[in-house]
This record gives sequence, C-alpha cells and structure tokens, in this order.
Amino acid sequence: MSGTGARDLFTTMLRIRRFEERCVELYSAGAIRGFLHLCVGEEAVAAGVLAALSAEDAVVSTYREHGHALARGVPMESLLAEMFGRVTGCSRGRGGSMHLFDASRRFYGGNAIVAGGIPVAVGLALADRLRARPRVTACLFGDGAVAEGEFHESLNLAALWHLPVVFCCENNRYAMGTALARSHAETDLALRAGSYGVRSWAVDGMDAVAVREATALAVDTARAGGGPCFLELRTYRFRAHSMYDADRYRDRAEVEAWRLRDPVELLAADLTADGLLDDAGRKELEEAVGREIDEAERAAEAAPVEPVEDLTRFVTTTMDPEVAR
Amino acid sequence: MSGTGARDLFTTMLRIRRFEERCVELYSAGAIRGFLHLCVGEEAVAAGVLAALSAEDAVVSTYREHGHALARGVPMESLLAEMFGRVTGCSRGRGGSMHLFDASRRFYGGNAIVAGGIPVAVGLALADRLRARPRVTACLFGDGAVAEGEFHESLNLAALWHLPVVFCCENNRYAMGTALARSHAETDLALRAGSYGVRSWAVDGMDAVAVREATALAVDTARAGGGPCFLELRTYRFRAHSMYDADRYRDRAEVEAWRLRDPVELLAADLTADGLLDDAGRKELEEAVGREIDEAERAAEAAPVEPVEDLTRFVTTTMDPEVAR
Amino acid sequence: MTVTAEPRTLTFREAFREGLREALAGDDRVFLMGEDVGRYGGCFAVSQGLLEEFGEERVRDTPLSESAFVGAGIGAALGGALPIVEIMTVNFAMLALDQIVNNAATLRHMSGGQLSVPLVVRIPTGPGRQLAAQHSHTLEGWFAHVPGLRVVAPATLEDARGMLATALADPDPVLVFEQIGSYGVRGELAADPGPVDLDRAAVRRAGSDVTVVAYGGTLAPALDAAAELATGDLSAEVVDLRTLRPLDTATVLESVARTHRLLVVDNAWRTGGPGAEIVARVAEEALDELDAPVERIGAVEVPVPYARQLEEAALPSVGRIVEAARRAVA
Amino acid sequence: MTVTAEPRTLTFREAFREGLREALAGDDRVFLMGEDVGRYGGCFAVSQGLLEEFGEERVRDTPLSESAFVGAGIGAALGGALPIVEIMTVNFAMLALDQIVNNAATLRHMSGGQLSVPLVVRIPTGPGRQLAAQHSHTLEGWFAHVPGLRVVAPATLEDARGMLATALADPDPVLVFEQIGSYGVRGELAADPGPVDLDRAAVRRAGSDVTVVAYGGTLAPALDAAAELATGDLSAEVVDLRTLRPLDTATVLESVARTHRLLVVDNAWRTGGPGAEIVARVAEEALDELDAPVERIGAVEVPVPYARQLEEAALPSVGRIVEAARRAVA
Ligand SMILES: Cc1ncc(C[n+]2csc(CCOP(=O)(O)OP(=O)(O)O)c2C)c(N)n1
Ligand SMILES: Cc1ncc(C[n+]2csc(CCOP(=O)(O)OP(=O)(O)O)c2C)c(N)n1
Ligand SMILES: [Mg+2]
Ligand SMILES: [Mg+2]
Repeated sequence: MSGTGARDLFTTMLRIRRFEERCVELYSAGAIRGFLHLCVGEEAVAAGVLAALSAEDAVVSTYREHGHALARGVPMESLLAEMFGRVTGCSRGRGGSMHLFDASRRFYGGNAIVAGGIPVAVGLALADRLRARPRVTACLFGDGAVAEGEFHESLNLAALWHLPVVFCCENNRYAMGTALARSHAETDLALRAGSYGVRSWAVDGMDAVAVREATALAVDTARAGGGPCFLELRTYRFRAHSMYDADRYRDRAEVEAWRLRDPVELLAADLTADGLLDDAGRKELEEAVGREIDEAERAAEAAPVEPVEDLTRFVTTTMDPEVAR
Repeated sequence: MSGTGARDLFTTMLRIRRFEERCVELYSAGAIRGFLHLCVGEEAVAAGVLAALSAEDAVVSTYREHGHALARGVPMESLLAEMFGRVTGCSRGRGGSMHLFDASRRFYGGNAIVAGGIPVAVGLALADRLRARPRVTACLFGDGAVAEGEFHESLNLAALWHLPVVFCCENNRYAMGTALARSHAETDLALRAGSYGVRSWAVDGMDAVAVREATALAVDTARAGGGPCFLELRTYRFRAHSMYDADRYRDRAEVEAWRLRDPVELLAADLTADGLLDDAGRKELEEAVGREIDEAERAAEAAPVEPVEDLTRFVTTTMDPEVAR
Repeated sequence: MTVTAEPRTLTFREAFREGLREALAGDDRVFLMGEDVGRYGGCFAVSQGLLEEFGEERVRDTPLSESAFVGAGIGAALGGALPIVEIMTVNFAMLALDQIVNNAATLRHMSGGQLSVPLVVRIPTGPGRQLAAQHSHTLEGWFAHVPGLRVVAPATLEDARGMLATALADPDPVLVFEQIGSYGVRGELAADPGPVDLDRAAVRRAGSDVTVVAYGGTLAPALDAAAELATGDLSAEVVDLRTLRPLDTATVLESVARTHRLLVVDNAWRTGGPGAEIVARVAEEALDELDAPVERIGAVEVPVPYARQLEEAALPSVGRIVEAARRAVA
Repeated sequence: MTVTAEPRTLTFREAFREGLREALAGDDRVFLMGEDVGRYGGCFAVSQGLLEEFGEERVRDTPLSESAFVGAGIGAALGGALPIVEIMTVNFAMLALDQIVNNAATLRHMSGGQLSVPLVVRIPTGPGRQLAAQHSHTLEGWFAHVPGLRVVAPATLEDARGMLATALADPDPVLVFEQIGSYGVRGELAADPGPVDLDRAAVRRAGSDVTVVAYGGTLAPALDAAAELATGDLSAEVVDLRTLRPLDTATVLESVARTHRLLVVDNAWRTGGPGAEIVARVAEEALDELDAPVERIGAVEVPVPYARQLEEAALPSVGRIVEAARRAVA
C-alpha cells in the first residue's frame, strides 16, 4: 500500500475515534439517547474493510456501525443529526445510532437484530448476480452473531450460489458480557466458516493495513466470481458493550493488554517510523478532525426535528389507512 | 456383534419394511390420511440406531419416524391406531403419522417442522446433565435439516456444553425434491458437523450392523461424558418423499442403483452367508411379521375414535377457559 | 396481462401459475425462489414447468432455511430485483418472521424513506387436510398486525390470477396468502378479468339480514352458508375482505349499516384472531348500527388434531356459520 | 416464599430477582438460562448475583441462539427439569416463535396428553426508551393467541415477585412479560404478599363512569389517567388483566356492567392488538351494556421511531388515555 493509503486509513481511524469519544459526551449530556454502541478499539476494522470497497459495492452493518458509516463517507453531520433525532439525520431521525442508512452510498444500515443483516447482504449480492453487475456486498457483524442460525443459513446460501459477499466478522471476543469461548464450541471462527466451503482468513484486526489488504483480496475474489469470502477480524472493544453496560465481566488486565495494541496508535507509530507522520502533522490532523466534529455537532444541534404531523410518513409508499387512523 | 444381534436387526428391518408397505395400501384405501412419509430403503438406520440405545435413553425424531418408533418398541397396533385416528393410538389419534409419541419409551416424536426437534433433543440431554443421569438422547433428522439455522445453533450448544446427544443425520440425499448438492455448499455433512468440535463419522446407512456399531460407539462416548457425536448415515429412500410426491426429480437409474443396495436384502444375504437365515427361516419370519401387521390392523380398525366432546382435552392441564368457549 | 376475450374454465392452481408466468415473462427483474419451487415443481405443483421455461437463475430452489431466503429476498428487493419468495406453507413462516417484521416491514420507515422493499412473499395456507397441529396454522392475522406490510388473500379466480401483478407493482412488501384447499378447485375466470385492485373489500353476495365477513379460506363456506340460509328465507350479505392490511373498513361498515347484524368467520383460533379486529372496528365505529350481539366464528382453541372427527369439530364449517347467522338474527 | 411481616420498599427489579432467587433456592430442578443472565448479571441486572449464588450449571449463559436455547428449555422441561428461560427482550422472541408455538404449546395435546412442558419463559418488554423500530415491539398479543400457552404480565410488585412461583407450579408453558420500564420503579410490597393466582384479572381502582382495561406497561399510565380524570369528576375503574391467556373476561364484563363504557389500552399497534380481543368479547357478550362506542388506544401504526417527539407521538400516553375516556363518557 502506498503511503497515502496508510495515511488515509489513519485519518479515517482518527475521525472515528474522536467521533466516538464525542458521542460519549453527547450521550452523557442527554443529546444522544436510546442505545449507543461504540467501536473504540475497532477502528482498524472499519477503516480497513471500507477502504477496500468501491462506491458501487454495498455495505450491511450492525448497531455498532458509526465507524463503518464514517469510513463509507457518510457525512458526520448527518450521523450526529441522526443521533440527535433531527430531520437532517441520515435516517431523518427515525433510526438513531443503531439504524444509520445512506442509500446514496449503498450503506444499508444499521441492523439491531444480531445476525439480522446477514441474509439481507446475501440478497443484495444475489440481485447483483441476477443482473450480472460486478458488485460486491460487504457484510459486517460480530462474533456473537456467528452463533445465530441466520449466520449458518446465510453462509450456506452464499457459498452454494457462489454469491459475491464478503463476510466480515468483527471478532471483539465478547457478545455483550459473554466471552467467545462461552459462545462457541469452536472459537476459531475462520475455521468454522471454512466448513461451508467459503474461503476464510483470520486477520489481525488491530492492523488497519492488514485488514485493508485482506479485504481487498476477498473483494477481488468475490468480484471475480470466486464466491463468497469470510474474514475473521480479530479486534477488541476498549469500551463497554453499550452505554448501559457496567463492564463487570472482563478482567481489567485483559483490557489493558489490548489497549497496548491500540490500532490508532499502532498505525501512528508505523507512519511515524516511515516518516509519514510527525508531531506537527498529528496535531494538525487532530485539529482538523476536532473542527469537523465541532461543526457537525453545531449543524446537527441547529437542525430542526421532524414535525409530529409527519409521524406516519414512510410507513408504506401509498398511505396505509391503518396508519392514518 | 453376535448372530442374534444381527438377526434381531433383520427382524426389526423386515417389520419396518412390511409395515411401511401396508401403510401404502392403507393410505390408498383412505384409512390413513394427512401426510404419510415412508422410510422404505432406510430401515438399516432405524434398526441400527435404535438398537444401540438403552431403555432409559431418549429419542427425538421427525415426520418420517415409523421405523424409529417400531425399532424403539412402540407396538404396531398403537402406531396403526394412531394413523387411523383412533383413541388407542399412541397419541390418541391427535398426532397421526407425523406425530408418534410414546412417553413410556421416551420416544419424543414425531416433529414435522424440519429441524424443530433438534433443540428439544439438546434440552433433554441438558436435563440429564443437570441431574447427573447417565442417559443419552438420540436425535434423528434428515440431510435437509442440516441447512436450517436450528441445526447450527443446536450443534454449537450441545458441543459447547458437552451434552450427551447423538445427532443422527439420516442422509437420504434429498430434501423433498432438492438434491443434497443443491441444498449444501459442503455436501460432506460429517465434515460440516465436525467443525463444531463434535466427533463425527460418516457411516454406510445401508449396513445395519455398521450403523449399530457406529451408534454404539457414539452413545458410549456421549454417555461417558465425551460430549455430543454426529453420525451421517448415508442412505436412500426408495419411495417418494410423501404420498403426494410424483417423484419427478430423480433419475430412475439412480433409484435403481440404490435399490441394488436394499438394506433388508443386504443383511439377509449376510445372514444367509453366515448360516443364520435360510429360506424357511425367512418365510417363517415373513409370516410372523405379516401376522403381526394383520393383527395390528384389525385391532386398530376395531378401536374407537376419541369422542368429539373430548376435543379440548389435553390443551392445558387445567382447563383453559378460552378453549372451553 | 394477457387479455382473454372469452371466459375460461381453470383451476386456482392454474390461475396462480398464470400469474407467476406472466410476472416472470413480463419483467426480467422478477424471479421466484423457495423450497422446491423448481425441480419439484412446487410443493403444490403451482410452479410446475416454470423452471423449464425460465431457467435456474430465475426459478431458484433454496435449501431449507426460511429465515435466510426470505431475508435474501429482502436484500434482493433492496438491490433492485423483484423477488417472489415462496414459503412452502404458512407453518414455516414463523421461522422467517423476524426478517419480515424487523427488516421488510421497517426498512422504509427506519431509513427515513430512503429504502424500498418491493418484495412479494407467497404463503400457501389453510387447515382441514388432517395434517395435525404443526401443519394447520392460520397466521395471516399476525402479519396483518404489522405496519409496513400489505397482506392479501385471494379467494376468487380473478384475484388468484391478478393479485400477483398488483402486488409486484407495489413498492412495499406484500404477503399473498394462497389457499391450499383451493388449488384444485376449478371455476370460470371472467373474460378479460383486468387488473386487480388490492384496496377494496368486495361484496360477493348481496343480502339484507346479516353481514357475513370472510376472506381466503372462509369465503367459500360463507357463500355456501349464505346459499343454505337463503333456502330458509334468511338473506346474508357476504363480504370478502381480500386485503387484511390495510383493512377496508368502509365496505364492512356500509354492509352492517344495511343489515345491522355482523358475523365474522375466519380459520384462526378465536382469541386474538383477525375476526376480533373486524368486530372491534364495528364496535368502535358503528355500535349504534348493531341490532344484535356480534357473532364470531374461528377455530376451536386447540392445536388442530389429526383425527378426522376431531379436526372437523375444531374448524369452522358451513353448519357452524349457518347456526351463528341464525343466532345473529334471532 | 419468605413471609415478610412488614411492608417493604423495593424496586420491581428486586422483586423479580427475589422471585428468581426463591425459585432457584426452593427446588433444585429449577434453572435459569439465557443470554447474559450470568456473568453479565442480566441485561437489566435482574439476575445480578444469581450466578455467584447458584453456580454456572443453574444460571447458564447461552450463546446468541434464541431458537435453540428456547427449544432446549422445552426439551429440559420434558426431561424433568423446571427451566426458566430468559429471552433478552421481546424483540428477539420472534426467532424462538416456532419452538414456542409448534413445540411448547402443542406437545401435550399432540401427544394425547402424555407430555408436559413445565417451562417458564421470561420476556422483558415495553417500548418508550427511544430504541427505535426493531427494539420497541409489543407482541404479547401474538402469544396470547396460541392455545396451550399461558401468558402473564405482572404490573404490581406483588405480581412481579409472586408470579414466577405460580408459573413454575403450572405444568404447562407460561410466558411472563416483564416491563423493562418498571425495573427501576420503587414501591411498597405488601406484608406477606402470599401466593399469586394467575387466573383472575384485578380491579386496581374502582370507579363508576368508565372501565379502563390495561395490563403490564399500560397499567401505570391508566392509573395516572384515572387519577387525573378524578380531579375532573370522572370516575374511572381500572382493570388490570394480569393474564392475557386465558383471559378473565368475567371481571371485564362485570366492570362494564357497572360503568357501561369501555376503554382498552395497550402498547401494541391497534390493528389486531390485544385490545381488539377485549372489545370483541364485550361486543359479543355484553353489547347491551354499552352506552357509548368503545374506545381503544394502542400505538400508532408505524415502526416505532427513534426521535423523542415522534416516539412520544406514536405511543399511548396518560394524555391520550384521558382524552379517550372523556370521549367515551361524552
Ligand atoms: C437476535 C438478538 N439477540 C439478542 C440481542 C441483544 N444483543 C445486542 S448486541 C448483543 C451482543 C452481540 O455480540 P457480537 O455479535 O459479538 O457484536 P458486538 O456487540 O460485540 O459488536 C446482544 C446479545 C439482539 N440485538 N439481537
Ligand atoms: C421448517 C420446515 N420447512 C419446510 C418443511 C416442508 N418439508 C417437509 S419435509 C421436507 C424435506 C426435508 O428433508 P430432509 O431433512 O432431508 O428429511 P427427509 O424428508 O429426506 O427424511 C420439507 C421441505 C417443513 N416441514 N419444515
Ligand atoms: Mg462481539
Ligand atoms: Mg433427506
């Protein structure tokens, strides 16, 4: 990868990190409500996977998708506005943090049912196959999702039909408070996925460049008609599952050990070693990101909310009389 | 296995074969109604698996379960009475061919939702584990069921918790009209099951002795605390999926090739070669089986039906007033 | 849609198949998928011949995995295809319910109007074939509860043939409940049946003494009952709801305003079945029109038993409809 | 059950936890399983401390696989255990619906009375926390449709603490819908609350002008509305259904016979929600008692939106209940 490539990854990761940190503040201040799941610690996955996709490819994600949306290019302002419940939000305030959508960027959410997006990704790929469009669908989900029946059904379907799906399992070792080994009889998730005849790799999910390269290989394979691929992206979430979580189920030592492999700082160190980033450059970048977030927050804050009279819009295309009742 | 063991298997298989043949006649005559799924061709699985279990073990099966029920020792008369809809039926006529139950023999049906019995089997085994009872649960299902999410969730759960379940996949190569390779990306089902960390074997499902031996090994393993096992029992159904099926999706040549490996005749030949069965013995056995079926049919035919006034019994233990309405 | 100048005799199975064939022939974004829709020809032979005609890509056999292939239908619809997904029978629809409720029904709204899910799900249904508890469900009422879905139940040949085209033209998900028991029933299809609208209920028989509301599998027994009642000088008006969501309440209320008596018939267990909603709406909006307590017939609240006499006793029947109508006007 | 001589102040969370602890302590066949019930302490901290107290075998964290672990609960019940299965929230219950409907609810009947499924499923529920469309479902009405199940919704501290014991004593499957919004609510538990019966609805406030039927998450707003109405000289009687299946229709009918006006409030979408059934029963059995059109409040029929003002507008509220009660008596 070129130096610019790595720097771009870094910029994306920093934007995600600082965005998530701001979300914490905004949640504490009551500006963001509902459930909030942050991806701090997992930025290399978001940056690396999304960097490997083209604009015409599709993305299906989960409730822990701020990073994916940002890396996909969804503007910060529309994300924050969404979490503030504003009409300028990427889902007009109807979705909130867990349901970010951007049809123009083929970002299909934002699914809060664990594993619920996986069949949808298979279908997006199927539509491409039927129209012979050389597009790929990337489907992001967690390690916990692998235990759900829909994961299994979907992998089999995609493999059976040779569909261009790249399954990206963000393995952060926990499903809420349940550790990997308490969820899965076979904890080598790439091995499990391989049993469907799907090409599978495990990747260091703290290394953005590695993630990007592995994803690029998977995307190329799928696009070239080689069928689906599965990536197990080994990462860790530095924060609790959600803002409600007291995080009592993990050893502090374990968390600290993973923090030593902070993906943002790992890449920063590499860039510095390669002479691509110095203190001044970092400071400048931090400031630019800070400004971007400040502006997004101001704009979101200033945006109007959807009028209550419009509550029943968008339920169906033609007005459903039940809805109007 | 002793000679008596093999002869007993043969007797069981012959009883199943002739019973199924009689069911065809009775269905055509309108005495049996609803759906009827026969296991002609798959008798070695029924005889072999069930012979490896003890009385205290549990069995969970599917809608194609006549053979399993017979091999488990459920009396023919109560099976036929069930299919005739009589009160003397093993489910009082409420279940029919797809829902044979016998609690006294720990025969838990008779499940007509594909894969729907698999989690139930896991739970039966869990109850045994919790009470430290050295019992095993055998769970029978088809190759089609392996594609369902419940298969996946259940295998993971059983493996994760080291539960004493023996998963017996009766792979007859078709799920209704859908051939194995059109259902599964990985058609080696034992390989797939192995990916859960479950000990798995593929077995010649036309060889009753082999089935019995493999099952005995699996049962012993599970009973000894070695966790669940998976058996892929490779077999074939000689008849259509159900009495409704025109069977247009299989090559006649394929069916004929499999018929050459008729499990009843294969075992008969072995027994004959070993001097354990001769023409007279076969004839005698056929007659005994014929008599057993005739008597069962007569008794079932003569049995009363449940009075319509009792329709709402057994919905709940204490009468549900909704039901009484 | 092929315009036929003459009325024709055909079965519901053929009418449904014509609808499918025309949909596949008319728009290459349309494809059909489900368990055994291809090689087997469809569990009830509805799609017989379509694989041969349209090929494996467009008539797609799926593995047994209801949640995944319904979800894949949703994804394909998002991706610009027009999927017709068949769930072999309603009894297996619970396995796909999460996808239908949490994805198909919500994506448009949850995305603030950005996404559209033009998916059609065909769901054969109907008890009464001695298939016992797990294979005799009536669940369309559950789906009719969910905003974002349209739920239709063709009960005439014209609807059987034409509803699919209208459903496919809908940019939102439509569930089509087909009556298994009707597939073999033969009847006359009107000449030039024309496009089918999905917004209005239909009065299938006019009458003045009692309104009998039915749909799908209960329309035929309701009409038979009305015929029987007529011989006893009781004039029943039979309303076919056709669409369970959105409900055309107006047609029901108009009928009740004429007859002042209401009887609702469906195959679901009474408690919380679709009949409750019809009764509730009339009680809310036209209480004063009612001259007698409302009557409601559903299945007796037991898991449907196999034995013939028990199954018969458990399900609505012409006899039970006749009795209830007589009670309503007594 | 521990007899407490004095009334005590505690939260619903604590009351539910006491119920669980007593169940686990009282019978070693009882065990609890579900996602994060153990190490995490329960998604809503209801089972906090129970893993430490009863160990991993009896307080069992499950993988994310709702269908399998609910099915395993059914199997364990068949095998002689007394499982309490938690589905983390009702929003994921659709994934286990097939097991509940096709196995738990049918096995006794389908086996001719041979099998018993003494399973308890705890299902936290309740919208109104800005969790958006996929996490704001109200589905108890679907379960209440199914013969073979008992469906209860504790709305008082006594019921929160005591219903579990009664449910476990039931040889048939019982679904307990717990209100998430109530977990943190503190109140006074009666001294010696005694065993809880699950067969009767309860009049929580007596009144004479209008009957307000509520349960679970709508009981509190109904009581608040009644208090507000009282300041305007309107006397509302509030009936808490407590058990949705089987419904105690008698208590509702008796109340309507006193007030002659009916208002039903639940959190489900109106069409086909549990309110429809209550209205239908009154229209069938006590039409003549009604002096005014029936009123029914449910959620507006949209996937519940995230934004606060939209969510508020979508859900029932004290204000909407007050207005509807006023309409009913107008
Ligand atoms: C079907 C379903 N069950 C339970 C939940 C509640 N829940 C939300 S996130 C979560 C853990 C998911 O873990 P994982 O898939 O590893 O993703 P992560 O949160 O670690 O990114 C659970 C149990 C849900 N949303 N959907
Ligand atoms: C969940 C579900 N989907 C579909 C069906 C309809 N169906 C009944 S049997 C069957 C094929 C099952 O094949 P397999 O598991 O291989 O068992 P076999 O019939 O070959 O013994 C199908 C599709 C069903 N009963 N349950
Ligand atoms: Mg995780
Ligand atoms: Mg098979």
